[in-house]
Amino acid sequence: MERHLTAPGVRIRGLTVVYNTPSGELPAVSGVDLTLAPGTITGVVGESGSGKSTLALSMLNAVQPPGRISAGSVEIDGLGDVVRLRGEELRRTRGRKVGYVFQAAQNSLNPLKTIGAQLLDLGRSHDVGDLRALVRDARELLGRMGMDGARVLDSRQHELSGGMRQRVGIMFALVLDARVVVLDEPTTALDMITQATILRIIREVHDERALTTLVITHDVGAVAEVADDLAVMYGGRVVEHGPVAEVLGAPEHPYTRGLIRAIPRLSGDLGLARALPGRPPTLGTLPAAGCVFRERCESSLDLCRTAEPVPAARAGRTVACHLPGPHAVPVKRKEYA
Amino acid sequence: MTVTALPGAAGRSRRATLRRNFWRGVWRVLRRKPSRMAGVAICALFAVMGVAGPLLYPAHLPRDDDALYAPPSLSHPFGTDFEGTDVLALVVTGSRYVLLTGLATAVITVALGTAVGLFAGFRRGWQDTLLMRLTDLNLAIPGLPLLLVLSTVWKFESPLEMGLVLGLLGWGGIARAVRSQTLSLRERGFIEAARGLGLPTTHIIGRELLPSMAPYIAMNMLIAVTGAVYAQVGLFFLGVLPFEANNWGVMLNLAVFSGGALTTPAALPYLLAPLLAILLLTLGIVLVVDAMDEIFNPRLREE
Amino acid sequence: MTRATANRAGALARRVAGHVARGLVMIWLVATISFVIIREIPGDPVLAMYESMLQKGMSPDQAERATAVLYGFLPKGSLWEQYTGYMGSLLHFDLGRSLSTPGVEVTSLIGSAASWTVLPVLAGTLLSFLLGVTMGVYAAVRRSGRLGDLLALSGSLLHGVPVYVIGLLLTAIFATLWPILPSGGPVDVEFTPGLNAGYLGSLVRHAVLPVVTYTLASYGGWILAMKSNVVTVLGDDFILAAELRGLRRGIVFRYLARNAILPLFTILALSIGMLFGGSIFIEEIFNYPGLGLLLVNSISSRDYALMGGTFLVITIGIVVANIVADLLYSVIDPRVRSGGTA
Amino acid sequence: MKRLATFAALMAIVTATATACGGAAATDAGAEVDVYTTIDGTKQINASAPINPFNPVGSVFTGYNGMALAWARNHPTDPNRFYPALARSWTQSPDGAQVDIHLQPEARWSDGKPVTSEDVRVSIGLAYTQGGTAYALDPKAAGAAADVRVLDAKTIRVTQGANRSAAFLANLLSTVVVPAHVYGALLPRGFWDTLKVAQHDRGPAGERAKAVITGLADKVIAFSPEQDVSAGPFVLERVNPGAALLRRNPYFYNSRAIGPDKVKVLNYTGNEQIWNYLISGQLDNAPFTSVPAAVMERIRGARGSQVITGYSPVATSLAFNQSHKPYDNVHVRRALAYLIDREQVTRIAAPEGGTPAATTSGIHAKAARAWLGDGFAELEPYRLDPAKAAAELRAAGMKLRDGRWTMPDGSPWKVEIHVPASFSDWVSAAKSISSGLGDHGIDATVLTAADYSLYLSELAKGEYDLGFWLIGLGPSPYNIFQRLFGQANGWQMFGGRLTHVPPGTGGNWMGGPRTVEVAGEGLVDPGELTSRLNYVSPGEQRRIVGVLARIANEQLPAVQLWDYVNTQFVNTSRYTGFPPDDSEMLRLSSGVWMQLGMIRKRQP
Repeated sequence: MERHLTAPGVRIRGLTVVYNTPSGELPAVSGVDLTLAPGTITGVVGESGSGKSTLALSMLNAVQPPGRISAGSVEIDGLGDVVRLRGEELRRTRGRKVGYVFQAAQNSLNPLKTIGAQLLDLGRSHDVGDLRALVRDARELLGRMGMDGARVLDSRQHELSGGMRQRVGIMFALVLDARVVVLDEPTTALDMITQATILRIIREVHDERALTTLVITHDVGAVAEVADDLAVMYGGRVVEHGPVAEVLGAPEHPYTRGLIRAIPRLSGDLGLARALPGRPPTLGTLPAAGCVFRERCESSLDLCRTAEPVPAARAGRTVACHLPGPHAVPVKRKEYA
Repeated sequence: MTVTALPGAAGRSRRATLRRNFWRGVWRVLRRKPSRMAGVAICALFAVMGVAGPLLYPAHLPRDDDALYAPPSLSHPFGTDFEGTDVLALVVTGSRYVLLTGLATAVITVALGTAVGLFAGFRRGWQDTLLMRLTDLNLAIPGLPLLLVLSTVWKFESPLEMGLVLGLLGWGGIARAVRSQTLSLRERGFIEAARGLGLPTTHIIGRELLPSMAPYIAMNMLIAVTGAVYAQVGLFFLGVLPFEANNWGVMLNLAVFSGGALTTPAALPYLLAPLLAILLLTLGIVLVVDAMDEIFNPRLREE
Repeated sequence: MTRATANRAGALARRVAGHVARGLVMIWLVATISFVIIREIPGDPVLAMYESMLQKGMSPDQAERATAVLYGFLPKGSLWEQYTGYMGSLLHFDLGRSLSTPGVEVTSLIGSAASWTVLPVLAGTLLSFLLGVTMGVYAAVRRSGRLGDLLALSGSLLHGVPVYVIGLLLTAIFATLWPILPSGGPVDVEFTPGLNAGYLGSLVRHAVLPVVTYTLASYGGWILAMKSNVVTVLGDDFILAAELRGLRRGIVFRYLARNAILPLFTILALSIGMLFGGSIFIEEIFNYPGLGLLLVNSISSRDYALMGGTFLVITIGIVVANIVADLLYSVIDPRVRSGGTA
Repeated sequence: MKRLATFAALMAIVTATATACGGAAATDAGAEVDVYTTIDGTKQINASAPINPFNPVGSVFTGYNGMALAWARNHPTDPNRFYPALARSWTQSPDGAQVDIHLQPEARWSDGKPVTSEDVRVSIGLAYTQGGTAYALDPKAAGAAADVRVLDAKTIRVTQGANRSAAFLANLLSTVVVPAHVYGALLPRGFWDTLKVAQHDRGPAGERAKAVITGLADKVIAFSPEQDVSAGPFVLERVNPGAALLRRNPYFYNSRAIGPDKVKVLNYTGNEQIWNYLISGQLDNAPFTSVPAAVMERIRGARGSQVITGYSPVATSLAFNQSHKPYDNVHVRRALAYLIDREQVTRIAAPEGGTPAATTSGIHAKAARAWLGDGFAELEPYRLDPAKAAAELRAAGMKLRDGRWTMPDGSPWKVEIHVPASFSDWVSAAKSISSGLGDHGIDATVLTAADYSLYLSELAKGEYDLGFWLIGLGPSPYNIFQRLFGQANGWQMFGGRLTHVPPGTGGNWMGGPRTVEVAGEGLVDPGELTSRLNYVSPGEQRRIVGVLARIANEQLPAVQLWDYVNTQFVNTSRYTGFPPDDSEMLRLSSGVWMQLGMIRKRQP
């Protein structure tokens, strides 16, 4: 695997996103630190409501009202802090520098216009001088993903299948040569074969184009196939972050363990697969103090009720848990913060 | 991922929780904008007025022969009419006819529309085709002109009769909407799934289909009430309906055509009182529908 | 490709044919229903005319002279004979002779009334559409702001307020309290009809109040519909997607507006069809000689032929509009056009 | 959006042009033209109707471009008084059988042709196709013109049939005159011979001839001349759905007397429009309109506004259906009469347009005083008197229970008063009456009929107990009492013979008895007496009117509520010289006033 030299790194620091609700501002993401190494694919997993989609939107400074980024920064090499971008500058960043791919089941295309026309809109918005070349690139990209480019550009959304739409979405994220790509649930609602194809395409394109990629998903299995690193989110916090094989192979955080145990494919034993007890927290039901996971934790301590665990490096990754892990070997915090 | 089968007791308690949550949600939505509370209050006021209003006054309203078209005063907040009767009393006692008609119309419109739409969407096939043609016909008949023609044939002696006719003319829109809702639920596999579980048709309709459409139906019902109020008040105002009881439309008609309310200010309170009543009722219903919209249509929710 | 086009054209033709056939059946049904209802209307038109003349101060002899001959204009024969006769002449686009304007064909009465209806109602419809759509977008985009809220509420209220209330208030203000506009009639008779400034100016002056009334009355519906459509589309992912792709605001707005306005075009087509019914209240209040007023007058004068004819024309307007709306939708919405696999 | 706006603008232009098309070159009213603005209360302006006086809605306006031989004066008792119009004078033979009419020597049509006897003859011929009293084809019909003879270009003689009527002269003089050179072709060749056959032959030939003549009616009504040809002071220039515009006819015989250059006749659909016009001072003259008191104040306050009142031979009554119980009982009718406060009812319903009826006589009070003299004061006035009412009700066997009156058998009694919804004054009156009855222990309610047509047909079918009914339609005494003792009460005239039909048939909804006992007269048949009013001598007429007024007063087939006042509105800021109060011209149009030398342009 050859890594391109120009792949940018991304550093998220102290990112806090709050939502304005009748009961005041509640954090959906609180103080997240996350570093995406240049040229890697980082997967983010978590249940719905864990704040992973909000995190993804923060990458483009696109948190939708009533939410807002209240603190922290998202530094991208060559761009600076995205959180500080405003107006035209922000708009030009989106699409051109950071590509975003929507969940496959969502309709991310204007139903009234052909893909080609929307492509031209994109080109004009970003002042692409040579629109012909843009179309050529798009056709090529689509062809690269196994589709008849010319035909797809002539179609409208409703004439495409879910898998095709997803590939078109990837094309839109890449056609302007963005180097950071965020994929939000790229395989949800697709059938198994298409899922596999999409994941393969993501991997291939990532490698070819020297990208730094963030994949948001709730499907641990999918992430296992495609990602280099894995971040597990719970209650708006990253509770564990490390190389994918290590995190999945030897989960440190009780939540990660529970998550893996719930998936037969990964736990390997159908009889052992069981759901996490309790329900995922929502904005309003998060504990105010202590560990956010303690109520569902099978081995919570008294300490968990009062003090919030700080992410700490151990076993080749970062873990936020008071429980001493099985591989209590300290690692340099720097690597996966 | 995980299918958790809920045992009966848990289901019941879950339903109770849902209901509690629902009411809490309603309360929250209402509290967010005080205007919505006002809407509920207005609607309640009119309901009370329709039920209890006429009981507050004697069967024959007192008249003051020396105070024809008296200006508003403490004893007559909206002045008096052409024979010296208190206008407020007329509005209050007249509300029953108006509201009863509105209610009857709404019930008939909604019941008929929902029944036809559900049946058509559920059955499909030739019954659907036939019912939809009927619906088209219902929608193609111009309502107000037909009412004008009908008013010469039919004596709308009771509010229920009036409501029946207005309802029979107005069910088409709801039928069409309910049918398309049914079809879309069907497309989503709702019905097939229920069938697969061996649930009887009545259960599917009553427990699965209707609840998911209930908000829509309820909102339409409120809107139908206002529609019916305008239609009948308008017909009375035009003077094409025979009237025996006092109601708002009759007041408008008498104020404009025999009181000259639009020509001189003397009879203006007599005109404005029922107009205000209509506006207030509209406002109340609009606000309540706005709140319902937000409760049931999360898209409009901005949180 | 060409075969597909041919197929599509064929499908469209079949669709049109189906619609037209259904429309004809509908028109026949309405014609029959209205015929039966109209013949059931009690009342002696000639007697009513006679008594009204007495009421207006005519001497009984004069009134008798004026009305006696009208008995010859009343329909004769059994109901069935009248019905077959009526249907037969309908096939020749003959709607019979008027009783209230004796000696004049119903078609010519309807024709002249229709031209008066079309002008203000069409102008009002289009004005309110443009206004409502623009304000609707604003109200949706600024729906958490005070002005947006106010706009939406104004829409709800205006939508809720019956048209006659608006008409009455406008008359009271602009024709009585502050008489700057004529309160009735379609055009000042002093001007020679034609394309001259005086006539057209008078035409416009007389149309102002009806048009404004109509605009205000239907504006609420448009603003509400547009607002809800825009809110729906705003929630659609493709708008967010477009923003996240860094599309220009103008382009995103166009995406939004086009998608939101699309369903409104069919409603517009329907309301233009409805305009043949005129607005009975508006025409009554402003004494505007359109189809609505014609219908009201024909009912009160028991002019059976005119009543039936007007009713039929109004219905045909609605049926045709329904067909047009349906076809229009399939032409402008690509999802429907190709039969929609999504 | 842009495209849409363009489309909207385009449509607006297209429709504007479409409605504007069909006009000649622009010759708009200049600034110096005097326009007289008025309203014709008798008809709606109908732009589609032909310019033809035989058409009930035709664009011919009496006194302006519609001319008769003479104009009836508004006299309380004598129907035969006229102002000259196209007939400068007329002479009637002493027996009334024959009338010679002398036309205005200067009279010309607006195309310059003189008005001749032939025009009158053609007009009479056309009138026969339309029917009506003076031109009935039935020779037995009273007062039918039997013979029309042209004596010279300006003189014509009309002879009455054997069955003479006192109304003959009045009917003849009211004949509308149309130009023979425009309308003549409507009468087929041999028309006058056919008319003779129709009038005299009792056999099938007569029937055929009648059919031929009545068969012409449609054609006459539908006849639509290209342009107006008028012998009146004005000629129609243009008509649209909102108004008719007439310009001065230079050939009018008394053209110098005419002030305005143009007349604009406005259309109206409701009284409130007239009120608005009057308040804004737009109208120079408006006919009688029912006006609420507050509006009246504002009208009086308008600049130059003036109200002229005069006599109007119409009264409103509340009529009983005597075939319905308990209204068959005269005591019940009287009781109700004692309980109706006519002052109050009139104050509420017709404060300006009516005076409370002094009593029930079937005649407008002013005419009644003239007809009855001292006899009028002897009539029972039925003043508000609950005690007398209670006595009458007891006499009728009605029972008083818990303060409410019931039927003799104890079943509830509810007085249902019917009115057409479109007549606001009647509706207010009915409401006031029902409230008043309620105060005196009688349950009463007002039921409205959707429109006048429905009201009349249900009334005629006998479906109502009590209904509002116009009476006292003078000045002809026959017309007055025919409202109470005519067709509505069972007496019908067929081929000159009076018959009586039972209640509930043939439009007999009043259902009164055929004969009644009158003190000093014995048993009389009021219908028969009424029909005799048509042809008896003036002295006998006076006697019969006295008897009938007493019957009306004692039997109360209807309770007379108020007598109408002819309230004319004029505005003197542009024109002056209107007729004074109580002028005999008041029921005629402004056009006739101008012909008679009234109305001058106001001098600055």
